[in-house]
Amino acid sequence: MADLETFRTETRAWLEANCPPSQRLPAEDFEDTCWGGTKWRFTNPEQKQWLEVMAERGWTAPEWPTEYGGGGLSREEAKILNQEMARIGARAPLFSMGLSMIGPALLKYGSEEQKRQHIPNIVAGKIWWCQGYSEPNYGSDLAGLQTRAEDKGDHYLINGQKVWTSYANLADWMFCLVRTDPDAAKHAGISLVLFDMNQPGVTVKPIRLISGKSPFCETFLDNVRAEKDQLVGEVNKGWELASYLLTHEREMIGNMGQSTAIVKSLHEQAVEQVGLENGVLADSSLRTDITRWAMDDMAFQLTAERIGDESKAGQGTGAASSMLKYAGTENNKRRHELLLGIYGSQALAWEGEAFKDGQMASQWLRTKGNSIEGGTSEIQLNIISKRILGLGEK
Amino acid sequence: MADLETFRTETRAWLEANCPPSQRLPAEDFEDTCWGGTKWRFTNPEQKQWLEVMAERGWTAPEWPTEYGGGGLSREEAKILNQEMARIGARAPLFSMGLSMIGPALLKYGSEEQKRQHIPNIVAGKIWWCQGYSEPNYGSDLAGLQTRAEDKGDHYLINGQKVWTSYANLADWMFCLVRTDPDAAKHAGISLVLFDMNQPGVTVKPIRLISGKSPFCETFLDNVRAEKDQLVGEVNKGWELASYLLTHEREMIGNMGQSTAIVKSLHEQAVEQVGLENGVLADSSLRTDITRWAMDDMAFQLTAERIGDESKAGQGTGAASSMLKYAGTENNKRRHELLLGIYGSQALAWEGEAFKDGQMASQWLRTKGNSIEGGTSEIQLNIISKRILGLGEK
Amino acid sequence: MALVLNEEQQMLKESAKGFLQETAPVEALRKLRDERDPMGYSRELWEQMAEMGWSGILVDEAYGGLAFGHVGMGQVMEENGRTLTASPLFSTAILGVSLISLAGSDAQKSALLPAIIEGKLVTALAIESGSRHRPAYTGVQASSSGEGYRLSGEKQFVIDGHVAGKLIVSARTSGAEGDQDGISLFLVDAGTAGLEIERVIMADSINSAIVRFKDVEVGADACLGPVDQGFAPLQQVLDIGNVHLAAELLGIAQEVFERTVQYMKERRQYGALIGSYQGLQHRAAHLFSEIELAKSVVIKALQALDEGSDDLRLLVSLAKAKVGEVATLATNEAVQLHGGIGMTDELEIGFFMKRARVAEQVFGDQRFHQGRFAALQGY
Amino acid sequence: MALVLNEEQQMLKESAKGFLQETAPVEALRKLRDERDPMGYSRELWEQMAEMGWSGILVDEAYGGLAFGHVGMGQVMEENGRTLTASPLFSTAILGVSLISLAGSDAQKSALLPAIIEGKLVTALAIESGSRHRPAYTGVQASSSGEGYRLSGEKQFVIDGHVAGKLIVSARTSGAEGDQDGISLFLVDAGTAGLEIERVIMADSINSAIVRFKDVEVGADACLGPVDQGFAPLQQVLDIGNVHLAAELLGIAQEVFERTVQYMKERRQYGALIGSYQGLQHRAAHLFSEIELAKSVVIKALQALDEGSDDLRLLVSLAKAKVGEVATLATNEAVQLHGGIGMTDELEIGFFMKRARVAEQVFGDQRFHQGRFAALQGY
Repeated sequence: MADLETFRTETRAWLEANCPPSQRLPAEDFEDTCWGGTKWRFTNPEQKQWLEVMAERGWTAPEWPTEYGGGGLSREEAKILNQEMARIGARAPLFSMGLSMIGPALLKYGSEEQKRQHIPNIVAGKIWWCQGYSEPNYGSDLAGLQTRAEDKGDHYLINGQKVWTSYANLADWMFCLVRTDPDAAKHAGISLVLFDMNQPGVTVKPIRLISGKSPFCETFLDNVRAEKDQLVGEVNKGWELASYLLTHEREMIGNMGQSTAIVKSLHEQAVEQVGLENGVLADSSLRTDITRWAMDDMAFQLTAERIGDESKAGQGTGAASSMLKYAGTENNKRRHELLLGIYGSQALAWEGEAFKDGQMASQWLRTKGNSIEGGTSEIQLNIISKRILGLGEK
Repeated sequence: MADLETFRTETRAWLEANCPPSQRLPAEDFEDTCWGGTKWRFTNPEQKQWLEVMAERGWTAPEWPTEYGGGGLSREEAKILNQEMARIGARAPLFSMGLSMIGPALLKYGSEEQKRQHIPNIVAGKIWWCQGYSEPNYGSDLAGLQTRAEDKGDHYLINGQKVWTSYANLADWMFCLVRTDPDAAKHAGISLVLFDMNQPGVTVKPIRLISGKSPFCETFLDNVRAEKDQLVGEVNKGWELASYLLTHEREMIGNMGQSTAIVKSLHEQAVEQVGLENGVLADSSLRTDITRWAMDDMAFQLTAERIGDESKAGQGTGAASSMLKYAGTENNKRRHELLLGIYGSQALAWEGEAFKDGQMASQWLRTKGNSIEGGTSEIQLNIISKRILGLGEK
Repeated sequence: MALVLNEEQQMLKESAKGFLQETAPVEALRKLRDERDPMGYSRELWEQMAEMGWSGILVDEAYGGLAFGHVGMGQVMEENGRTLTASPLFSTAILGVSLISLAGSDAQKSALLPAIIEGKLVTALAIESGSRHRPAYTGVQASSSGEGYRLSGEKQFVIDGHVAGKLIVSARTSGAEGDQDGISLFLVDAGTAGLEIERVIMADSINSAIVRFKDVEVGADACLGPVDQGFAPLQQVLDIGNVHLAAELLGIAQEVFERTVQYMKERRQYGALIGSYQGLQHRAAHLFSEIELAKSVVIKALQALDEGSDDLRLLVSLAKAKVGEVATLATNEAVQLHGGIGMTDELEIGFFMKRARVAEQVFGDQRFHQGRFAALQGY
Repeated sequence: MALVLNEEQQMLKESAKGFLQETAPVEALRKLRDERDPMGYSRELWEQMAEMGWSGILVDEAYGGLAFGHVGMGQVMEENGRTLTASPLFSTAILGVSLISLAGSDAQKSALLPAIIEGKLVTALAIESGSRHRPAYTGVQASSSGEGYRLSGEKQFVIDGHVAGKLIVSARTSGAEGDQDGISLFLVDAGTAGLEIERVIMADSINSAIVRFKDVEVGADACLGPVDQGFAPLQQVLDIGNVHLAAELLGIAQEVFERTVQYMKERRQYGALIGSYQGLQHRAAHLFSEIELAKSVVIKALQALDEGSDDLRLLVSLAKAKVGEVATLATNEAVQLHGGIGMTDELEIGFFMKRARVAEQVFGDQRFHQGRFAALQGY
């Protein structure tokens, strides 16, 4: 414990000395946090500096092993680093699917060479990764994917189409689910390969959503080359990796509702916009719905906490991520519907400075996708039914 | 139109002269309305008298043909009779499954002999009919029924078990679905037969419900005899009759919610029990739920009216009975849950005069069965999906 | 009265359906949006509608109208909900016509109604002082000035405000904000000095504007109805507007529902049509049931407008609240059941979702009308 | 504090589960009901519970208790929800112990707590004046009489009222009904002259009574805590009671859910197990998710009782309201998914449904606590 206190003191001093002022302000949009990669444009020199000093210590990936450039911190130390960054409002120096998705997968399933090649670049924010999972006809039914990878000796030749590839237009590399055995059973012929997006045959087309511009793209793969040594894990055993990655993604999306704790609570906003009458919110129907939402939200936050605590205590029930993803995204949709109820017509303005260029409407619409992406709510309910409740047998 | 006015004047005068005083008081329980049959005990001489004078005119079944003892009234005349009875608070002279279920079925599908034998007795309230549909393992999946009827030349020999046969303990005859061809496809081997309950081999055991005593019974059929001439319609074509009867039943149960119009509205009761605060109901959460229920209830009543009007105008969409049964019973369950919220603990008392011997709790529990009997809510949703929306094909 | 359409109403509905689906489907709204059309609707289309008589459906025969009634107009609005056609139908042929007819002098009616019928005059109701519907708060003060009035203040979310020839403005002539007494209605020409009109692009891409009054001078003849007594006719017109919004929302709900059921018969996942999965079937069937309820409350409220029922206000709030709820459910389910493709702007489902929420907010959302329903019942 | 049980709490939970399921399953409650047992619980069973120490879980060590805390007691209550065991655990070991501990003098504690621990004394809280929970309305007046007090009035829905040796009664000593000040707590022996106790059979077959006070004379030493200041400790005990009711409701919800899922794996319709139909699967999965939420709010509120959190009241109302809602859903779904058999008294599901609603009503139902939650948050 004394060691942890020393670590805290030193970390606090180091952050104080090294975190530039602009990086202590709240991130307001996408550009405010660095995503790295070769196409990234730093918004100011301090953003670059902050990435570099943190990456040097491996603190962009605090718990990853030092041999691949990670911070090598224990869980407790990483928690302290987090707390100390939060204390001064320090932004994360780097956000990426490298850190959140393919990095952890490579550390678990990758070859030694793959780790040496890719992990240090992820830690340093040098390569922007995107994921190639869904296809136009295979969304929920991901394992039905049809993108073919033909074995050409030293490489695979890939043909097909991916959809919902976020930031494919900015990414340097893709981790991509492909079908390597078209004759095998659906789940048995899939592999995970990595390839460079900067090659002929890769065409990217951004997708416009109902909420406006989006990071999502359609990605067309036309005789694209992936080297043999960029196959992760065993050939045709990619479904296990996919499941691992999907669980990760579910947890991320389910937690999105949690970040709302930083903004004003719904009822504070309602009191401001609607006002009180005889000491209670003037709209009793709205009051009821906000109360019920607030209770469900609190119950959800406590459940995320409980499941985390149980897992630390070795009491985890497994498949909890489906329940959290389902409940979290449904709550988040309800929250944004309630915001429309609170703010009235102004929440539906789409352009104009007075309306922050339709931010509220756009966010409301964007939440509708939360219960679709990363496995729909229906898929989560299927998983709960089958894996936890054991239903399904005819 | 002039004829109708004459009919109204004459009917009014006749009712005034013939409806005994006690039969103009609201019916408070089961015994207050005559169910007829050989086992019926009239609560007073006036109940008997009222049945007899009405039956004589065929007004227990106003629109049925006079040749079988019915009233032979037109739809408009029947409506007027109804209105005039309501005007003086006259009770229905007779309630029975003969009138509501098997009578209409016999008029549509029965042989001339069957009509002559059974319809006059139904009109006169001489025979109490019960239905034999569900079996312990075949509730929703009614067509899977296993009660066998063996062809013995001049009669069928019936063996099996029926469940949810209301008032089987008081009934004289049963209309019963039986399997006459065990080798045919499920829906193809079923027939509808009629038999006398007063014979050896019929054993009846009442079912106690969560709401207390009930009219439902289990009925065991052990070498029971049904004469050949008591087969309704063609042999093995009973499923069509069953469907006809089920639609009838659905409409009856779906309409049960409507009878609530006579009692105090939920919000009147809430104001009495909960009180107002600053001019609105003191419990704002309850206020919201009552409001939403009241709106849904009004929308439901209007829908029943609209569908009736459309059907008269020849614009009916068909299968509307499933929608009404589903929405009506779900609304009725919500209503009784709200009553618990309004009345608090007293609504859950089970015995004692002060609590009307648990009437409120018992009615609340009884409504839970509304969405099960006569085809569950799930079955109604299946019917809507398949027959109206055309979903189902794989 | 039977809750069914008569033959003429049925014919109007079918002709509206045919016309709108052929001439102005959702694709037309997308084009107006993507091209950033400065008018926000097609004048040519509006002229065609006027030629067909739609602009005069609610106008008395004495002023050249068809006096066809609200049930008929409601059918046009319902069909309009299926195509999301942008036009001044709501602002002018429903709100403008109704308010002028209810509150206007004979001179005003004679001057304005024929111009509306011909499709030459677009009107806009400027009544909201803020983002939440509170008609007794005007946001605009009108003080005597010479023989007329001087108007100052601001109005928000004025439908068709930037394309209207005449604004109809609620303003306070006496009393305090929140009082129903002391509100007057004024007709203000679009070009009047001191009037600033700023277009607002809403999520549904249907016209809206902010209107600012900086010492706007109007004559005594600008008053629509007696001074200080504008709230009563305004309230009646809000009721009328709400029922027609409910009719439009009903059209939206039905259209997205039908498209969703159709998609369920085409989209395959896990080797089967998604329409074969009972989990989705039951949601579709429940939505069917809800839409049946919505149909009934709309036709009842439309009939009540034509007949002047005692329960009118109750039936109006029932219709707006219930259909608002059903349209919310229908559009949410439509996106979710379409999955990823439902989130794309390429599919038209998003247009319906956006319009449904804007239409619900106009003149009070579902919770506003739940509250009004309860208040009218005394609890 | 981590939202998990420690090892001792886990052990208590398991031993409670084993004991209750073996000794007093739902069948035992059915027997008490059908035989119209005059006590409504088995004295022998209660003695066994006392021997295991359950009656002293919440009692300070100074008075011979285990001081094991609310998290531990909550586990026993949760398991009790699974078996619907009738006993004075709630009335006495939770409510009686807590109120005496909070408000009693040392002499009162020394006299009463050991008797409770030994299973010899049953107590009953007489606090409700009517059918809806309103603790500031006492329904009983207490006026000075000699050196003591004279009590008049009526109490309703007194849990274990007809089997208690001592009643703890809230009565008004000053102020008006509805005031929090001026409420005092009195200990009244069951046999006192003027006391009329009438048993009430509730839907759940768990003990309740009406208690009438006809000029009941008690001495000055009958006061539990300072005169006029009884509301504060009463409120604390209501919070404690509500959390334990939530724990019981959680047990009920889990038990009916597990039985329903099991039934879905056994019952066939249309040639397949009903558990294979996605429409039913999704409802079961949703209910699973709701029960997970319920678990979290219960353990958090139990810990808050032990730790004395600042948010205690908020967490109490969250737990009672949310678990009340979940138990309502779980029991309703259980009956519906069991179909006809679920409606029969022969199946035990009905017992759970009845108990769930009664437990929810005690000390405020879900809407009461939604309102309290909102009020505590200031809206």
